[in-house]
Amino acid sequence: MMKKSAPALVRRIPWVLVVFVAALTIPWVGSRYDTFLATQIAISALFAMSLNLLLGTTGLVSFGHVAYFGIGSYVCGILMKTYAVPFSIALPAAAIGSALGALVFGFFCVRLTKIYFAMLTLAFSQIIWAICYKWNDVTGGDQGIPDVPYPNLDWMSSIPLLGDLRIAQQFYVLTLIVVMLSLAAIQRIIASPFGLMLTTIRENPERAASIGLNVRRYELSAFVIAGGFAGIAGALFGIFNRGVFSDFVYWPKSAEVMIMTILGGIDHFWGPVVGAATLVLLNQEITSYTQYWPFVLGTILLLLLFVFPGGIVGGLTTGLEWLRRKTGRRASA
Amino acid sequence: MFEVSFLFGQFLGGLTTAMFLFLIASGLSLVFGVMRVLNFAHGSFFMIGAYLAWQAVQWLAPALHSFWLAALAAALGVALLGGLIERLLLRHIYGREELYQLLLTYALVLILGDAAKIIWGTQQLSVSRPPMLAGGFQVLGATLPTYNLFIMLTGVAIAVAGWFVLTRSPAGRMVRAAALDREMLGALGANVGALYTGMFVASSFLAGLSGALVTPIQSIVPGMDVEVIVEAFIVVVIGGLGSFWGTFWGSVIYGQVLSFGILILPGFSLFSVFALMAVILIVRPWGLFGRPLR
Amino acid sequence: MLEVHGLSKSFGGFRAVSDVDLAVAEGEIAAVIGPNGAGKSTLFSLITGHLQPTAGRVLVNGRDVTGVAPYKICGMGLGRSFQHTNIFPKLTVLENVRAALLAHRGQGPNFWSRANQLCHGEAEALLASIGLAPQARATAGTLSYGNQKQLELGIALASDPKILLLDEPTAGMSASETHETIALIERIARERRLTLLFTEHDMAVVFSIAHRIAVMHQGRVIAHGDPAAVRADAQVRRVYLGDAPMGPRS
Amino acid sequence: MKMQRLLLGIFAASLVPAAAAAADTIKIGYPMPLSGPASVYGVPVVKGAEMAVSEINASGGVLGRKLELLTRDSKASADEAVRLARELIIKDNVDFLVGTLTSAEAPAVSTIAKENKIVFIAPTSKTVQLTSPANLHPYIFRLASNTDIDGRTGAAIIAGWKDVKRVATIAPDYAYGRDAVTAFVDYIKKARPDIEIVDQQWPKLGQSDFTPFINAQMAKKPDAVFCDVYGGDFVTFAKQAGPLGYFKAINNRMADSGEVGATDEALALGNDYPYGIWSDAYDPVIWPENEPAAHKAFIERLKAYTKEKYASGWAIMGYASIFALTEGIKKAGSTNSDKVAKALLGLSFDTPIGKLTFNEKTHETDMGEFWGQMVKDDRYPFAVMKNPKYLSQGPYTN
Repeated sequence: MMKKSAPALVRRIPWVLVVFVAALTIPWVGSRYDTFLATQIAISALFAMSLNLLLGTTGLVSFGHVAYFGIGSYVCGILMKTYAVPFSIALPAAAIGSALGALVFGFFCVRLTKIYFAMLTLAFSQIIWAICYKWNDVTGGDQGIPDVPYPNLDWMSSIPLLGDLRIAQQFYVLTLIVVMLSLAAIQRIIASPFGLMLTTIRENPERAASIGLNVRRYELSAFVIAGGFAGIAGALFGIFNRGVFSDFVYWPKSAEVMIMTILGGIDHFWGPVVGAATLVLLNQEITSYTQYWPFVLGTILLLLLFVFPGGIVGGLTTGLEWLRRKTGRRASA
Repeated sequence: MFEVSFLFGQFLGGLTTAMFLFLIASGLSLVFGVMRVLNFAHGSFFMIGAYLAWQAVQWLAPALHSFWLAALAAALGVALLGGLIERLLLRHIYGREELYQLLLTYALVLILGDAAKIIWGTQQLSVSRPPMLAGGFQVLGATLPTYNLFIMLTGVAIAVAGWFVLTRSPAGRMVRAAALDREMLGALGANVGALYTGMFVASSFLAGLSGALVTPIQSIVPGMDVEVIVEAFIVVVIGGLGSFWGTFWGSVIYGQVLSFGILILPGFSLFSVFALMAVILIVRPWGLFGRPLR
Repeated sequence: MLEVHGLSKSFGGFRAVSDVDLAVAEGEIAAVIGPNGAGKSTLFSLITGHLQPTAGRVLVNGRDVTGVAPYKICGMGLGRSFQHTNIFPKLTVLENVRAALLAHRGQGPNFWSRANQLCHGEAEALLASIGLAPQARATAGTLSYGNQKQLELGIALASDPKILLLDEPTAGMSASETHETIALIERIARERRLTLLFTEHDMAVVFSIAHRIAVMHQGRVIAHGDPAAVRADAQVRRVYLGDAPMGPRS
Repeated sequence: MKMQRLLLGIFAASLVPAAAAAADTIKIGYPMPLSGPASVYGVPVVKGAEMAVSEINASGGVLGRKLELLTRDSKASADEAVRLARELIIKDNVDFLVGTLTSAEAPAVSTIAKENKIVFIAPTSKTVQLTSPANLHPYIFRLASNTDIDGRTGAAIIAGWKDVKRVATIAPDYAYGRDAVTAFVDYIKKARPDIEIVDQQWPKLGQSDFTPFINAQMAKKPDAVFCDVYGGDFVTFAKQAGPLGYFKAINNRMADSGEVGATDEALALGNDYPYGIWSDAYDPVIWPENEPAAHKAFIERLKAYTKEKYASGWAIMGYASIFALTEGIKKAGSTNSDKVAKALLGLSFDTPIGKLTFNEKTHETDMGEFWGQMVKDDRYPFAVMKNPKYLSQGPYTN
């Protein structure tokens, strides 16, 4: 009885809330740069998490996920910069815009499977890139949309503690709220019957059809939801990055977020978050020593593929289990 | 509105573009068709081929006809590199999900790109045209540089040779069987491992060769790997995933759309090929010559 | 209940299933037998919509379901188990069954409730009825082969089928496992008043429980009737059973 | 108690050297493309800047403090450049930002400079957007001439060819190329109303095969061409256009405002260079006649510094960018960005190619362009600029 309750207790803890509170202290206990990094990590984590809804939960390898990140950042950036629309409208608009984009492209993509699916998503993301790069009047073409304004955060100034922060730090708090709400929603979706259906599709699409699931429709729904959350991440990133640029949508970015996700581990809810944090910190650490970051990243990737295919969280879980078994055996001996 | 000789010139120009692309994309298509691996590093092999050719020309400079030797050396060098990569890395990942294959080849892009930068620096380099192919001649009033004709013929030769090997030789039958069903091939007792290594080496050879062959008419710069893989990818997608002839016709269509697209919408050269890809993907997601595999 | 008329399927030039007629009445236990490659699995896939027939019709309860997608056929009360075990290996046994139950109840699009709080009693009950209650929390992929087959049956039952198609339910099982599984199937069919159509290569099993037997050979049904009639059929004896004496071996 | 004091001591000691180092040097953040196609230019610019820093430090630094250059690879991506700029400001506490190459990077980083009130000097970015009235702010400065000057000086060259009536343009399809061509067309229409623009081609940046563009342009039978294709693209373009008889058809009447008159492209092309065309350059590098002594000395030092046989035409921009900044610091007597920004207005400073002055209104220098015909010179295995002629901005500004 006792043995059972400990993990159950651990499972009871609302981890999203715990992480949120811990991350919230950063502007007060850390430097400006720590807040900067934390903002970047939070946004990347949401982006990676949205990808993992496809990769880890549904088993769909999307190599064009950056398209929906990009749509979100452009929609939000254009609304806020060009039309001075408030953030509270621009953010949902970005999510809806990305979800719609995902609906249109996903409709064609889910007709294919496996590597074909990956290639098709990649192809569509490149089309989005070409549009962003070319449509000067709307997207600013290759020069993008610099100087996207921060949202109006005057309401924070009346809140004790928050009011004293710089705008970038206040934006971090806002980002953290949006990201954590999104993570909580994703967690809820994964734990829902819908999430369970997605898992069955990952495990065995043929069998999933035999229990009465319209596999394509479920895949498309997952694609749309993931696209929407990627759009939210994109919208936040455009503001954080003080501008929206066509590089956001170029295909190596899709590889980057994929690396984040599997670096953390696709089999665990927190994997993408761990992966995002690791990659962001590693990148900033290594780029200040050498310009050969791609070389380092490539090597990390090889190690990951051949030595730790489960990612960091997967590796830790395996390690812990091994330890537990070892100590358990000793205890019983 | 347009003279015939002009339209013919435009057609030839498109054909040149097409055959350049086919040289590169053929290897990508082969590996994809047989091994179901989307090899992002194919562009890196192309780049390494170009750099190796330049290096060989520098070393061989005084020798006559050094270019041909250099091109061959570059292609063989890249084939060797490809073989090593297949044996040491790729081989261990066939059984895994496609996610891991994609990321493995992407890791190679990162590593090879920086390796080339470390070895050859960031200066732009180029190689002179071999003297015997320096000139040009008139066809129906349009100028066709000899070297472009040579590239076109090489492209067609590779297409025909590829077709011949794929359809007429025992190895080709194995390759086609492998494309249809990997397990069945294993059951037939064929040596799948050797077949895949051979395929990858052949594909790398083609990448290295095309990299070497474009040096007389293109600059060698860092980043050409990423640039070229996108174009090759578009061609493969248009032509049909995994179809060798599809890649050939995909290249031809790409070249002609680019060539005539700029006459109709001069400011949209970049967009025309992407629009083409979009239309084809919407109508036939598996490409023009691909089969609708689920 | 289930009718098949003139069903054919060609792969390239090869006719895997050729002009098959079959009828299974409500509550009946029917078997399709035949040597390997006779077209039994293909026939099943045609009935469940996993394959499109070249010609012919499939009727379930008088409704034409020819070429209808598998997930829709499932909704019409037709469940299936597969020859190769077909479960969700990384999920727990309970989740396997729960997923099927939720899918059947139309809860699939529900993205806000907690799945592990739904259908709990039903899932446990179902597991108990197929004898997997002790393994409920185990990861499905780690079960023994026999248990996986049981689980597969459980998944099929979760959609509350009226007709159940079982493709070699005892394939690869030891004698005792086979015995238990058959007893289980018989009991469940009785309790739930299921119409059962199954393929099987173990003749002892077939002749012990089937009410009707169809014999397939090279894509065709060469004999069709009750066990005694089939056993007596001269053509069946010649092409399939050989001239060996037949009967329950037990 | 003892333990506590000890720990405190260690803590304090660990802080001191970092703080001292920060106070010691003047930190300059330098994001530049060091990978990808743009690194062809990014690397020599950075080398020029590094050489300037080492020279200034060797002569005692500025205001008694040494300079410290923090170079980072911006990958020619606006997104990465912005991230680096902010990292340099809030993590490395740089005093100034210098750098960025492309027309997307510079305006993006300018936003960051404005937000953080830090002087930012863009050495080579040419887009007019950077200093347009809507985007101008006290901290942004630009060394190079902008796309207007590129287009207009090119137009002046072509306008000088009296028998030319039919002119075509070819330029890369993005802001830089588009803006330069617009400036060119506007200017030449005024200068030579008799000239007709017969064709405009827009290959993409990084085009691997120009043949269709070249054929299409030749069909319109232009007498002269304004070209803005540069870098590796120009090498590719020239190698493909030559055998198609393109340069012969226009009688080498081409003016390329993409800085292809320097050694960088000439060296890569060797004898494939289309001898006879006109081009501009920041620095012609090889200056057969009447070379200023300061330039000659600069090139010698540069070759020694980079250990290369021939210098790059882009190093001057990196070199001058550091001197522009340090002269501003000297004039301000401070490293405070507000003071330096004020000091830079109207500031004149010396460079190996002559004196440059920051315009108080536009925040740009008066740097012009060297123009000249590219010819074969037996002393070199590549094309060189014959009699580089400095076209100052004067007549070509708004």
